[in-house]
Amino acid sequence: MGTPTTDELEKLEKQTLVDAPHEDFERSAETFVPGPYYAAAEEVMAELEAGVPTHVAGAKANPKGLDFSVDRRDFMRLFTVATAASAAACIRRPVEKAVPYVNQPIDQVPGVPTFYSSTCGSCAAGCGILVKTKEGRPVKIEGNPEHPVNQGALCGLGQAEIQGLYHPERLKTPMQRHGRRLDPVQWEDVYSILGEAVKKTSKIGIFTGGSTGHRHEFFLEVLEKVGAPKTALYTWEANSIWSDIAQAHEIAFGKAVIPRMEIKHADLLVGIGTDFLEIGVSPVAAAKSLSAFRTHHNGKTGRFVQFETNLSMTGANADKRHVIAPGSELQVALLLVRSLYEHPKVKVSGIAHTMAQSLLRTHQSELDRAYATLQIPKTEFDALATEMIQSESLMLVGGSSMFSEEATKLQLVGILGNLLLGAYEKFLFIDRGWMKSPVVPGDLERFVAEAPQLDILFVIDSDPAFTTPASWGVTGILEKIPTVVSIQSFPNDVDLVSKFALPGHHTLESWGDEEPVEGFWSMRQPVIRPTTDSRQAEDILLWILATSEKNLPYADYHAFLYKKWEAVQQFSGNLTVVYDMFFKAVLRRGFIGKLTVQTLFAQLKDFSTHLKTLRPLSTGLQLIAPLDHRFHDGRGAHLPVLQETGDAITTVTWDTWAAINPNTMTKMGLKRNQVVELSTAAGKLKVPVYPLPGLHPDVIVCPRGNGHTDARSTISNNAGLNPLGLFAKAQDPLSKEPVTALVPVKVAATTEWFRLAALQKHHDIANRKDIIKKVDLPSLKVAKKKNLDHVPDMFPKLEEGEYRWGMAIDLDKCTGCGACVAACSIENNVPQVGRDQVILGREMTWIRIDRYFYGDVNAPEVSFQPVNCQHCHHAPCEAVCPVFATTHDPEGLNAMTYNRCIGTRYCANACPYKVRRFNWWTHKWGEMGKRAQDRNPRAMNPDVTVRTRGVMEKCSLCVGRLRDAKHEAKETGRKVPDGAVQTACQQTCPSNAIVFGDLHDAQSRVSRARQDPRAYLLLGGDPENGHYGLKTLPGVSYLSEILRYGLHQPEHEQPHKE
Amino acid sequence: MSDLVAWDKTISDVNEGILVGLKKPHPSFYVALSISVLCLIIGAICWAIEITYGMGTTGLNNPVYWGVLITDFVFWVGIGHAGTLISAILFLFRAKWRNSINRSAEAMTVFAVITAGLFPLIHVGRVWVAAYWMLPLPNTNNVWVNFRSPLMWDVFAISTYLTVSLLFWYMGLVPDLASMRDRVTGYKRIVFNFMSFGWTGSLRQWHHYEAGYGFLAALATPLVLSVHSIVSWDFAMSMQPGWHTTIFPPYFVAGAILSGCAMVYTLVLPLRWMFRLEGFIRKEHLDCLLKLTLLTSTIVAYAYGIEFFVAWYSGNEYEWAIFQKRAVGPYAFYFWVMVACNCIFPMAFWSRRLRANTAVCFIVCLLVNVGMWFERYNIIVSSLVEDFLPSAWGHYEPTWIEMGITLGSFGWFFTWLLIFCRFFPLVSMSELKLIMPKPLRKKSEGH
Amino acid sequence: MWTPGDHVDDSTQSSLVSGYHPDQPIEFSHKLHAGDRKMECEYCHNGARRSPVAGIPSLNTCMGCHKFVNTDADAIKKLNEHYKKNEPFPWTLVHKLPEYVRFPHKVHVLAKDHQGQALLKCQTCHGPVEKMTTVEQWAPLQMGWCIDCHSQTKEPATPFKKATTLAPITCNTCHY
Amino acid sequence: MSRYKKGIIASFEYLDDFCSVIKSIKGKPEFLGHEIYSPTSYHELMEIAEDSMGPSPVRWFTLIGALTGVTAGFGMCLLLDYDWPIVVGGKTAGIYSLPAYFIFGFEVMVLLGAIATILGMLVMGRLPNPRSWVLHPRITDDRFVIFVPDVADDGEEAQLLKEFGAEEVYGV
Repeated sequence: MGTPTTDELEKLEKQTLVDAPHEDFERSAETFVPGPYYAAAEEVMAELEAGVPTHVAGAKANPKGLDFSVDRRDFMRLFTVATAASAAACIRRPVEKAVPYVNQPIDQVPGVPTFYSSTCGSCAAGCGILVKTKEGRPVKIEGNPEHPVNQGALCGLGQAEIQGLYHPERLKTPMQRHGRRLDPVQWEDVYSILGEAVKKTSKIGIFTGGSTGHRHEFFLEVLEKVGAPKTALYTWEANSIWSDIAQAHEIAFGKAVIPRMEIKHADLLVGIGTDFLEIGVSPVAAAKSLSAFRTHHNGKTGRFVQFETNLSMTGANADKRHVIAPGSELQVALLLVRSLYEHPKVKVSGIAHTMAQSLLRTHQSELDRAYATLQIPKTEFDALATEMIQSESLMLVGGSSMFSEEATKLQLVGILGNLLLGAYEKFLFIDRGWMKSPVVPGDLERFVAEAPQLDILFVIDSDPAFTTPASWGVTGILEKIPTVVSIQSFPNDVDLVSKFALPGHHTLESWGDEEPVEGFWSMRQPVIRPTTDSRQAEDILLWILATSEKNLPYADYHAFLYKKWEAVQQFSGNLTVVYDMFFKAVLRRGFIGKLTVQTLFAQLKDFSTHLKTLRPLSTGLQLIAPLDHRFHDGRGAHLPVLQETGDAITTVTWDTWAAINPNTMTKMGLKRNQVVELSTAAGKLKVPVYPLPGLHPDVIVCPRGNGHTDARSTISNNAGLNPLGLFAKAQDPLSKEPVTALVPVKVAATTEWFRLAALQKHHDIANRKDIIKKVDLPSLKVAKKKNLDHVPDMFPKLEEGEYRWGMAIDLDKCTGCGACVAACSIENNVPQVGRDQVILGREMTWIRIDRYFYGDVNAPEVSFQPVNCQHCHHAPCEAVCPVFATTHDPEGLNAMTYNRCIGTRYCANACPYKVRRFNWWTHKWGEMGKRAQDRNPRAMNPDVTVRTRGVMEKCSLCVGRLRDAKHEAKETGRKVPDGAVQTACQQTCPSNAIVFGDLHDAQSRVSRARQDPRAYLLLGGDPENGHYGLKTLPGVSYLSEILRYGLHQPEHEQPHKE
Repeated sequence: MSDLVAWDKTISDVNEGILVGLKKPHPSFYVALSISVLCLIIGAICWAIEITYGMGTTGLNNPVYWGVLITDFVFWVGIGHAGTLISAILFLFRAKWRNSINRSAEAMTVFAVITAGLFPLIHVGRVWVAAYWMLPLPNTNNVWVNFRSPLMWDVFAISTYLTVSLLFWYMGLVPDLASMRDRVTGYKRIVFNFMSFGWTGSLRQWHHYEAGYGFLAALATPLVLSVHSIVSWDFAMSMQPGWHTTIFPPYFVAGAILSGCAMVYTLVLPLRWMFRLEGFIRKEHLDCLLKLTLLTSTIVAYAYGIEFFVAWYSGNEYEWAIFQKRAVGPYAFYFWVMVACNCIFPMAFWSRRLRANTAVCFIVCLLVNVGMWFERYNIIVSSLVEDFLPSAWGHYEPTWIEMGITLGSFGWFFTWLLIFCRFFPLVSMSELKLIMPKPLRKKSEGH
Repeated sequence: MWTPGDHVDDSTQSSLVSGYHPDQPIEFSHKLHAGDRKMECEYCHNGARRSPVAGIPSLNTCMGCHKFVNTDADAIKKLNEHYKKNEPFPWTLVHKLPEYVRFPHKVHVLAKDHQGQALLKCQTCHGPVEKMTTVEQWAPLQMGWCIDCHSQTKEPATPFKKATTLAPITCNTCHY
Repeated sequence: MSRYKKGIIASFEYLDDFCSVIKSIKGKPEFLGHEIYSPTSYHELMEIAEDSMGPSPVRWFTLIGALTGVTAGFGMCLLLDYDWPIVVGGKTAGIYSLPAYFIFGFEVMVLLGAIATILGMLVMGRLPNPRSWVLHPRITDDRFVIFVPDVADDGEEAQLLKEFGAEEVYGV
């Protein structure tokens, strides 16, 4: 668009942003934006809340937190102990032991943490991690700053994986099934039984999850050794975006590759049904790239336009969002390709040209009709096409809300679109450093066909029983196979039907490697001796082969890797050094890479034959079951910190909901939290309703991931529901992936209520102006630097220390993913309290993400705002504490002294931001107690004090890390450099939205962010016009969102012109 | 005043009339005592459960960190203030009708403040450290208490108020103890003589007694106004919309006196019947008390109105949102019960006929107390539930533990009150004689 | 300002708090090692200058010498037996701070006064260890006692600069 | 009023007789050291006490108590702020947060003032003397009593008292 000329600026300022009937914006939002039934989110939310019996909602919903199961014995025991203790006047000091090492390892200094680099195993993206261990015990997983895939960040699932290591419900010993019961058995017996079985037959198969490292190569060698065909290895991931893209590129270019996308170089990103931020190919890499793409400096910033039917987290972060009919993504892509193709300045030639021409001619009539059904005029497509041609742009298509029969077709049209835009080798790289596909497309269908003939099946680190729709009958097939051996790091549904359930190593206990990008290898090494009696999955196979006298020439999987990595040394060209030294260097750094080059782009083939037929747009209600961005396909459901982080859009924790457009809900006469019965051809499901603005009226969204009823973990056991039962057996003809979206559904209201455990009970901004601030591009150009600390104050200037710690959160970059909430809870030993306590409003997370809907119900603007303790200079909470439990540190921190707090809770009432959390209960760690509050794995950080009940706690800006950094600085005699200390949330934020540093140092990033024209203080009024709000002078400042399309910003929000 | 009252008793039958009530109390005394002890036990058990399991057993949550327990605390402190009002402020105003009910009012004050004193310990998260960390004792940590915190002001204010009203009440009791000493023999005589410091009723003692009583009343008067202002600062010192207003001190003091007078009336009526004191606590005295209740009810009504006006007039959208939601939001029930009980029902006292009908007055005064409890509940909960950030809005419902403790607090209060009435004269004999017709030989001379 | 609490904290062996003198599995004598042999404290407690935890020496530090020195003494035999069985030696803990306070040895050991001299010696807090046979707690290790030391003036006030104290006494210096 | 004094006791039923008696015997030397007893503090008697004993010194007790209270209240806050000045809520310690300390000044003033007043009443009334002598059982009921030391019960003083309507006069 280039720099706007002055008349463009004036035109923009005069043009009323919204065709409002009259100028009076003062009144609440619903009056000035016309809508069919409900204009604004505030009105519809209040409407749907009215009449909902808040306390009676749902039999299950009554918060059981109140029946703290007072059993007489328990109460009397505790009470007598308390009286006896107080009676014993002077208690002799208990004698404690100090037990040193026998041979102290040289690099281990008790009290000083050691870091190991490894690779995260939670999903197939292969992010590099640094594991902080203290006294040989992993304490925290953090992204490896040098690792190119995730550049130091980590998603919520990666952070929460440490809870999986210490999870008390991991299998303690190998189990063998006798009838309905699993009984413990010795490892030797397992090896001998399975050894005999392997000796007798060669019909053996291995079903495993996605992995890009040498793991699959090892399995192939094992199969070959036992005489099984190469096709007996079935690799499958529930996130079928991998296989869709790989299959599409196989059809288009002849090789199943996944393009590595670099959005940050582009200017315009157009997404059609894409959810790359939540679950796509590599969510953390995508978030880092998107964050760089949207950074605003000297007037230039990237724009993101999204066409989608469901309100996904990615769509919520789009600058302009079009709501399209469910299943119409393919039509929209073709319409966009048509506008691009017909655009005069398009540069396209060869096969792409002929393909586009033939495609558009065959679907001429359907596309003409599509404009009307989509209610998006052709001019809109043409304007977008011109914008895409003029600026550097690319298209991203497909996502977990579009895993239907046409998923791979949509990818093919996406490839065509990007060819027209010339995005390949500029933003989508397939010739140099493309991403390997962790799975072979179509393996599930092959497994369902071939599995019944198998005698032995090894299911390793995968849970097809839960993640595939029931109609595919995977559980039935597993039951029919004589011996199924399930080797998982955490028990799952396969253990219910398998003959053997063997405890596999957790990612932090196992060897391995990943090759996320071709030529780039990332190593995984164990950081702790196995905590339970588990074995490396590959070692189990080796032992079985050994006992069946068909052993492989490797002592264990480490030896196998050691041998395979010799090829990696040759390939990466570091030949000067001895191999063992090279291996140790890679172990220390974590990765090694030399991107390979291929000429795939040139071998483009004509794939228009696959796009001959288009599925007609079916009207009526359709159900989609997207993947949950917290527990992926259900693999994270046993981690309490993920269950309690709350979904990005609906903030619902622990439960599954059916999101429906509020207008459709009113038409059906439903109310929030009312239970409806969804019935499709395949089955029925009773699920509570959640009114979600921004959905298309004809779509019902019911996320997957929760609903484990296998009673393997009390955490995930009947938390939420599994919607996969509603999908009949259908598959994408090209990639053979199961269909989990766009199935016609009927909704029947029931009289039951089920109260969803939502963290946030009110969803709009209630007409308040100094919470979420937005600024559009023209006014940003003229905006000046801010001085937020210039607030009139009656008291003399506070005597300040050497530093003044402050934080800046950029709301334009925050995508609301919740990784910071998971990281903060792990770092600071924050307990999880369970569903009923969340309903009561007693969640304990120190940072919460507020999500506000704003504007029209059908296309709302969604704003995310992470709120932690603001560390105010004039803190209302400090003045009211009677015992000095919370005082102000001269370095700008609000210090919370847990042992001094007596629990009057006045500070929490006085805090205008409500960021303080109270310990209502004492939580038992490391066991699965009767009460929901006592179910916390013992993944605790020894550097942070654990709080007992009756004590207030809040974000301390990671004061432990600050203290260590200052000791370091004092030792070396210099000040703490900017960026040397990172808070846990800043460290893991995938989109660099949080900045922490010393506000006294004018050059530090946080000082610059605090003076940024977009900077403002939460509840800080409107300083330019002399209103200073609450004058609490917070240490945390926010950077307002940028409205790149000047969309829908009422008058009172716009910065004043005079 | 004494000529308005139709006295049918002389000062000679005062001692006889009052002390005979103590010999064999009406059987209903034992029924009342057993009920209140039962409630006390229920409350004690609930508190024990809460201590054993933690504050999670109450319905409190984030953002509503205070609820029923703090409502009880302010309710009981409020009730305490009427006692000092009647005994101190009306003493300075030389209001004659106070002499008949001042002893019961002071007793109510002392026991109400004792009950209120319990609640900071009940609602606090860690009571086993709170008890001694709230006092500025020298300690090995060298850390003192935060004198700028309203809760610290509370500790000092309420302990001073308890001490002063205790002393005030006991000094008033000394002459009566002496008269009881003169009517009993044996060990009781020694006990009463010790308790009345050997009071002989000599003019010297009366001279210094009256002077001291005057100064005590003078000191207690500002104390009454300050203590409930400090209790109101517990809320006004925070930035919470709906709390952060300067009207809170007078508003709370008026509310306190209203609930106090209503409570005095609801207590004196049954106790008068139970101990057969109709001869001494006359209808006219109670009539003046009802007039005082009417006055304070109008003040409180004004306070409600002005609070709404200030919120709207201030143009601060947070304040105005809170008050709108109070009137029409999910907690409107508590608000309208409060307004009805505190402002509308007491208007019945305008008519003399209704004031004479004790049944109506008893019900209205009971409702005023209910209304005052709801007022504190409404102030605390309805502004905590929805304040600045819409995302932090919540919902609060008390649990049976909190209700059990509230019941226990009434049990605790009435147990103490009934034990006091059983052993000590409910009416101050020496002061009653002051307002009864003087024993003169020539009738005409008396005014 | 004097408070009765100060009296309790004086470091002259007040009996109320310090004086905890537990017995050890073997009579390791600091008097012999640190006193007579003048061994450097940080030879055994090597964590003092680089970690918050000073650390009890591991068994191989003892066996470094006692593999040859005085091997016939029964205490050393017991030590050797533990070492052979590769079993750690359970000493009894003497100095113990509650969990909610964090005392970093490193900062105290490396603390310098404004002339650059080392400010503290191990004896400042642990008392004359070189004279003790088995170690006993010499100082009360109470908060008041720490605060007195922390709030002593490091550099006296000059007309332009306020006086600086030896160390900060803000709450989150030790409680976080 | 020790128990071993000798003298006569006269009890009156009516207040006006009693006041006239006291006024009449006010200056007479033979009635010197007489003691008056009354069931309650009628203000006529109080006026008599006022001009005979002057204003009660209890007020000095109250003043001293109140003043020590104020200094104690403010002193406590400011001294402890001086010992460890902790900054809280942007309020610097010491004299800058004086408004908060007015409350302690006031509260401790009232506390010590009230305690001093009670002490004053007891001390001036020479009260806690457990061996006090109950002259007449009905003093605390409804009789006014006057005790004249070192006088015979049949002398003209007793006669004078009878004339003023004494109900009974007897020697002790």
